[in-house]
Amino acid sequence: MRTLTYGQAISEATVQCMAADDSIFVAGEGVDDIKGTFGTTKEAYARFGAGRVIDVPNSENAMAGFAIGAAAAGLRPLLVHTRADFMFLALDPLVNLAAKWRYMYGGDKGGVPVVTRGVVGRGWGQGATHSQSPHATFAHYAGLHVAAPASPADAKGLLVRALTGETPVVLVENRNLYPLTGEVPEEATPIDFGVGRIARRGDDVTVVATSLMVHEAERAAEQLAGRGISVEVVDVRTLRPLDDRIICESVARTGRLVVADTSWARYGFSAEVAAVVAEHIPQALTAPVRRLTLPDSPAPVSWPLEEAFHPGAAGVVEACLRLCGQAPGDLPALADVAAGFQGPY
Amino acid sequence: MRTLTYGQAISEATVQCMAADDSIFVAGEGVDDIKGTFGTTKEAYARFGAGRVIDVPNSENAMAGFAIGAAAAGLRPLLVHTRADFMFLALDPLVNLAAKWRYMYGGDKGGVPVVTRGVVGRGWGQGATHSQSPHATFAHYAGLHVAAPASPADAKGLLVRALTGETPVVLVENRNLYPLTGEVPEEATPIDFGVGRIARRGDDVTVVATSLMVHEAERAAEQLAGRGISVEVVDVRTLRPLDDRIICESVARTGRLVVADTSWARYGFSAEVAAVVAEHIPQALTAPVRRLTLPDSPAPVSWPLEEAFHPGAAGVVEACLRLCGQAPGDLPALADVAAGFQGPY
Amino acid sequence: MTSGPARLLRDMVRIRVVEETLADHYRDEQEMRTPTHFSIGQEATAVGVCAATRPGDWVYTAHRSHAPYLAKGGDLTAMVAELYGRQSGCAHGRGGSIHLVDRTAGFAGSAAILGEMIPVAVGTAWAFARRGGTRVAVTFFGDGATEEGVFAESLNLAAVRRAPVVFVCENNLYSISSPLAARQPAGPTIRDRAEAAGVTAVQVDGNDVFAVHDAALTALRHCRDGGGPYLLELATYRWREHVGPGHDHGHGQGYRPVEETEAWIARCPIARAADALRDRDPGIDRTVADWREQCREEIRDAVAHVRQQPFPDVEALLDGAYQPVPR
Amino acid sequence: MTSGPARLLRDMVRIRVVEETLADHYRDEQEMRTPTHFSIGQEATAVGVCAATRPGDWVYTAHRSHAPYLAKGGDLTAMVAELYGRQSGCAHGRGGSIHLVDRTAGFAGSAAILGEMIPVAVGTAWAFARRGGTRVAVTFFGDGATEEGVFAESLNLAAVRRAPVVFVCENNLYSISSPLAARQPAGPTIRDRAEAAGVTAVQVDGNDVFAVHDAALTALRHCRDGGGPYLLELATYRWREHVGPGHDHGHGQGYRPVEETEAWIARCPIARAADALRDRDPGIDRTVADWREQCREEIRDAVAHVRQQPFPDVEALLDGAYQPVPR
Ligand SMILES: Cc1ncc(C[n+]2csc(CCOP(=O)(O)OP(=O)(O)O)c2C)c(N)n1
Ligand SMILES: Cc1ncc(C[n+]2csc(CCOP(=O)(O)OP(=O)(O)O)c2C)c(N)n1
Ligand SMILES: [Mg+2]
Ligand SMILES: [Mg+2]
Repeated sequence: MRTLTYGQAISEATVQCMAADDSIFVAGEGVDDIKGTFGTTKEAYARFGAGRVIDVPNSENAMAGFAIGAAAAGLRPLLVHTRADFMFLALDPLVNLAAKWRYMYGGDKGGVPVVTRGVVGRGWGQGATHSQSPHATFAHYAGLHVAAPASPADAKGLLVRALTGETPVVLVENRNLYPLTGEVPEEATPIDFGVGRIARRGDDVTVVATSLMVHEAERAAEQLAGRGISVEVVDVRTLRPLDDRIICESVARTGRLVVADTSWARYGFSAEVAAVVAEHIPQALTAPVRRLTLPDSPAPVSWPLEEAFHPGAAGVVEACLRLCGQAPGDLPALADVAAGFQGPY
Repeated sequence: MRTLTYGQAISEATVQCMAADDSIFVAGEGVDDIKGTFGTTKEAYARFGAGRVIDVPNSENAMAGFAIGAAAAGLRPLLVHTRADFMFLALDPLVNLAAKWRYMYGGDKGGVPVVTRGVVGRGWGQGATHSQSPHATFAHYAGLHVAAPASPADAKGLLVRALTGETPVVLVENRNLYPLTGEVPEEATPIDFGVGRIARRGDDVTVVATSLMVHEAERAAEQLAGRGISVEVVDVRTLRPLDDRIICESVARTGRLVVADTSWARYGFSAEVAAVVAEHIPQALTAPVRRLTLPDSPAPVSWPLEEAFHPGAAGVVEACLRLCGQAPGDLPALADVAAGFQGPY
Repeated sequence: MTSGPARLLRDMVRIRVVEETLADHYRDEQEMRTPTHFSIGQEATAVGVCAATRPGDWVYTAHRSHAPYLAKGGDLTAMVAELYGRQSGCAHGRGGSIHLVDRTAGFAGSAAILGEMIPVAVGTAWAFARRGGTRVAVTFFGDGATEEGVFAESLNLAAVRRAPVVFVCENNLYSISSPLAARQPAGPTIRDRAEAAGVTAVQVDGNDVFAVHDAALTALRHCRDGGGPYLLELATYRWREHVGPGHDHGHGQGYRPVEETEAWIARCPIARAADALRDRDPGIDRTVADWREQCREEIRDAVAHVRQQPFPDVEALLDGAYQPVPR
Repeated sequence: MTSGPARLLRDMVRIRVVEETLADHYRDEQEMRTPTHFSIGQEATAVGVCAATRPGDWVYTAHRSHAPYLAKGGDLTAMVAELYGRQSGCAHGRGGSIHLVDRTAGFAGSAAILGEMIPVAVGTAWAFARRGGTRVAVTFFGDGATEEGVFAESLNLAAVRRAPVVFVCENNLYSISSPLAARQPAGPTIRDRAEAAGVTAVQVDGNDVFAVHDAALTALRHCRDGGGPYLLELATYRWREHVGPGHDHGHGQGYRPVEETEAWIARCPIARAADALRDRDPGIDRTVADWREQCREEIRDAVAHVRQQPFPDVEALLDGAYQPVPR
């Protein structure tokens, strides 16, 4: 299979779906820009033009409502936010209307399949309002689906699924994944929501992660293998629906759980995953669950603080070592995947 | 000690704090209405007038920003939303600005102590967009404090704390609690955030709850006592900071945990409480954690559906019985506290 | 839809009788467990506009939904059933008064978060235009909703995209108990704001159904001709309390001067339309009385029928939350 | 703050030199790890307005923050330190370029979510008025931010409450790479929208520092006299890329016609102010050259000084997230 970057996979999914279904359109601030949202909307714009890849005013709330109205009338909107932090301004229409539409109007009149892509993750000192990952906020509310693909193949397959389903979907994409390469099928084959993936097999500790943290966990696992610790990495792929079974099956085998996430611990992804285990197989846990998340402050800008703020492979290594009763410290330090990000923005 | 209703306690806290500190003002849609936000702003309006209890345009976003600007200039805003569902429109200024203000400007220039009261809870067929409790959403983000008082005394004490502290606070108040009575101190004594309360002692099961669900849990406990099951009810009082210790101490004794909440399970209050136990004392659990929450749909309107949708004492009873290995079913049914709500709105 | 003057009057009479009857049931039985915002006194806005639409046009509204729903031809029994929480309701009892819908009639939906349906109509209108054809989207909202930022965002978006959407502002001077003066500065009007956003706009006497209808025809033609969005600011007044069946003037609620309410009641849109028609049709009062009787019977039957209907099955509580998974 | 014409020119020269120097460092060193929005070419707006304020007035801005910060008298070294992420930065390295603050100078804060600081200034202005006195709040934002609903909400709120706030819209025709025409309809201006919301408003040539200054004096006086809010729409143009140190015209980015950018560069606010002063002061070019040299030295020293300063202590990562708990 040929390889693509994560960004190319998203672009390809978009273009293929648009070619197959002319009700799909892309909308977002600057989607027609020469840089094309990290390259992901560039080809769609080149192929389908300004009639189907539309630049919009800076009006996140109205644009979400607009997309809902277009979807109600049979179109398929793909909204793009270059920063998921801006989606707080679109929360009302997405959570109070899109998520509830199908149910609130009786369940038999169809949904409003608005698909919203939000870019998350650290950049280069982007600071408190440009580094957040609000996936748990959207995933809390019944009626939406939320995905956070980690691999190029999943980025394609989940977007294809979103663009062919009837459910409003929020997809979060960590910007540091865009350059990442991987095998991606040529065809526009959907990947179902709610089905996790074992990213790496292991026996001693389970690391449940999503998006960027899957890669951090894999790198940690690689290093820990050298210490004789076998780490299983579970990539849930979607937060809602959440694949409880894959989490529980893994933890039932390993007895140890680390949850790694790029948002805060409280009421976040790490809380839900730990709760799933506590709800189904608490007796399987041979050690307390560990959560590797953001510390409880807003994101700082200054480089050393930002480095300390964001969780990464080194944190996963440390958490696993502790869970296995081994002292951390004597392993060579791992640089974060995201630490390779080149400025200047 | 004299008794007050929950609504009167909030009113009294507001009035006493306003009398003591003339930088406090109340703002919200219709706060000067004759009904005075379920009676909670009526006396403040009568005493302090339209200069300090201000009716505002229907602009939730700008009002939150306005409050932040007033707080930056030394005032103390108390914002009121007759429905917390409207606060999604104020999420950006609260989460992206108020929560981050102190940190983002260096930590030494003071915070913006904006206090926001949001009314939550079911009414009379209010449906999908007027019955939600978004406490977990606000509590996910570092920089805010979030409280959900269950008793009149706590409603007063926590509001006093909020109005005298430097941290932006979101208080959620279940509308079905307003008529509830309880002893309330005369003085404006603050209750610190982050300190839970044992609402009822017990040995067999711990029910961790907040707001209305504390009362549902107490009523369930009462009934279960008749079955020889001793239930401990933990009222966390605040979601952020969260009193991990009181949760863990109780579960360490009982070995069984039910979490009861008026929002959805995924990424919600019930997830965080279960995670705290999984993180600290998983070995103490002698049975799986049970979550009593909203089913995964938007809120319906039709009376029988609404009754089935909202969690209550009967659900707590059932969860506890199951955890203790007893068959449910042969207890007289409990009506919900909120089911006593009289229309017509 | 025919739109002769008598038809406009008749539609108003029907809505009035239906709402008055429902309000009585609502108050007396306490069986419609859904917050209900009556349009009694405001019928001319809904009727004048909706009668000007074509079946293929879509209407969205805010919480004050019954009148536009009925004026657009929404199924009466399904609405009553929705208010009574029955499975046969237009939203199967899931939505209630604030979430009416009748796709067949072109009533695309109502929602109760202020301003929420305004951009939705812009999106629908844009989708209509994209397909070609001359369908228009219409969105009703109150004066209070124009303070929500999304109103301004939507005007701008509609203007930039030249979407065939008619914004219908029912300016009844109040947002619950807050008068306009507490919420918007004196001087500029809602019409002015629309124009400053690039949207063609007019102010019309919202209690004059013929004037509203004429203006709506102009607005819709403007949209169909590719002229872009249009706003109608319609001055009107609600006679009952904000939500619920009661009258609240002179009952100690005090937010509306009794004289003000009485003056507006004197400007009853139904009486005015009848007055206007009386010259041409001296028997109009008799006709109106007959309509009243027919409508009373219609709503009586609907209520009686609906009350025999079953509630939704509790087992089906979760149905419709998500797209059904094919088995 | 004196506000003689020469002072206005000098302030612009200083900001230009500071930003050009910082842009070079930014590009060459890659050490300022914070997204940075330069105001090069737009100095007249910041200087004209801020020079008209009094020390007690507060200025808020959006992401394009350096120029108003410096024009309002913000500490240069503390700003440079913030850009370099040092503990001695005005936000102790927590905020970066988009979160500048200098309370002493009356620079109340900048934030990068579009429109966010607009209602904040209204709240501050209202708080000022409530205490009595004549302090005014000023808020800078771009043309792009006026599309956010919160802008309309804020105008309305300020007008209803007659808050002493000056809204300063730096209309540089673009939002990142999106031209105004893609985002707002032709015809009505931002000034028009403000007026329709009940806010006194004027359009001014934003590259004419003297015109801006005069208009700002009028606006501030209007506010101090209890006249309510005021909006200045200032036409200007940024010379560099949206974020970062580069020039992006004629570099294949293509969203701005090269001729357009060149025409605006020809209307350089500094050159224009010098031209205007040359009659009265034929030695002005020499003076400007001297200022340039002084400012170059000032910023050189600041950078050199700052680069010796320590980064924040990683142990203190969480400090300031919450009010310190008294021990
Ligand atoms: C975003 C939001 N804020 C507040 C409310 C509460 N609310 C419901 S109806 C209403 C009044 C609306 O007034 P207007 O838009 O003029 O409509 P009217 O009721 O007068 O027809 C308010 C404030 C709401 N539903 N949504
Ligand atoms: C709510 C929100 N949406 C989008 C963005 C992304 N963004 C940052 S700056 C900018 C352009 C703003 O243009 P304008 O307001 O005209 O200011 P200028 O950069 O031209 O000075 C955009 C869209 C943002 N920061 N916040
Ligand atoms: Mg109204
Ligand atoms: Mg601009």
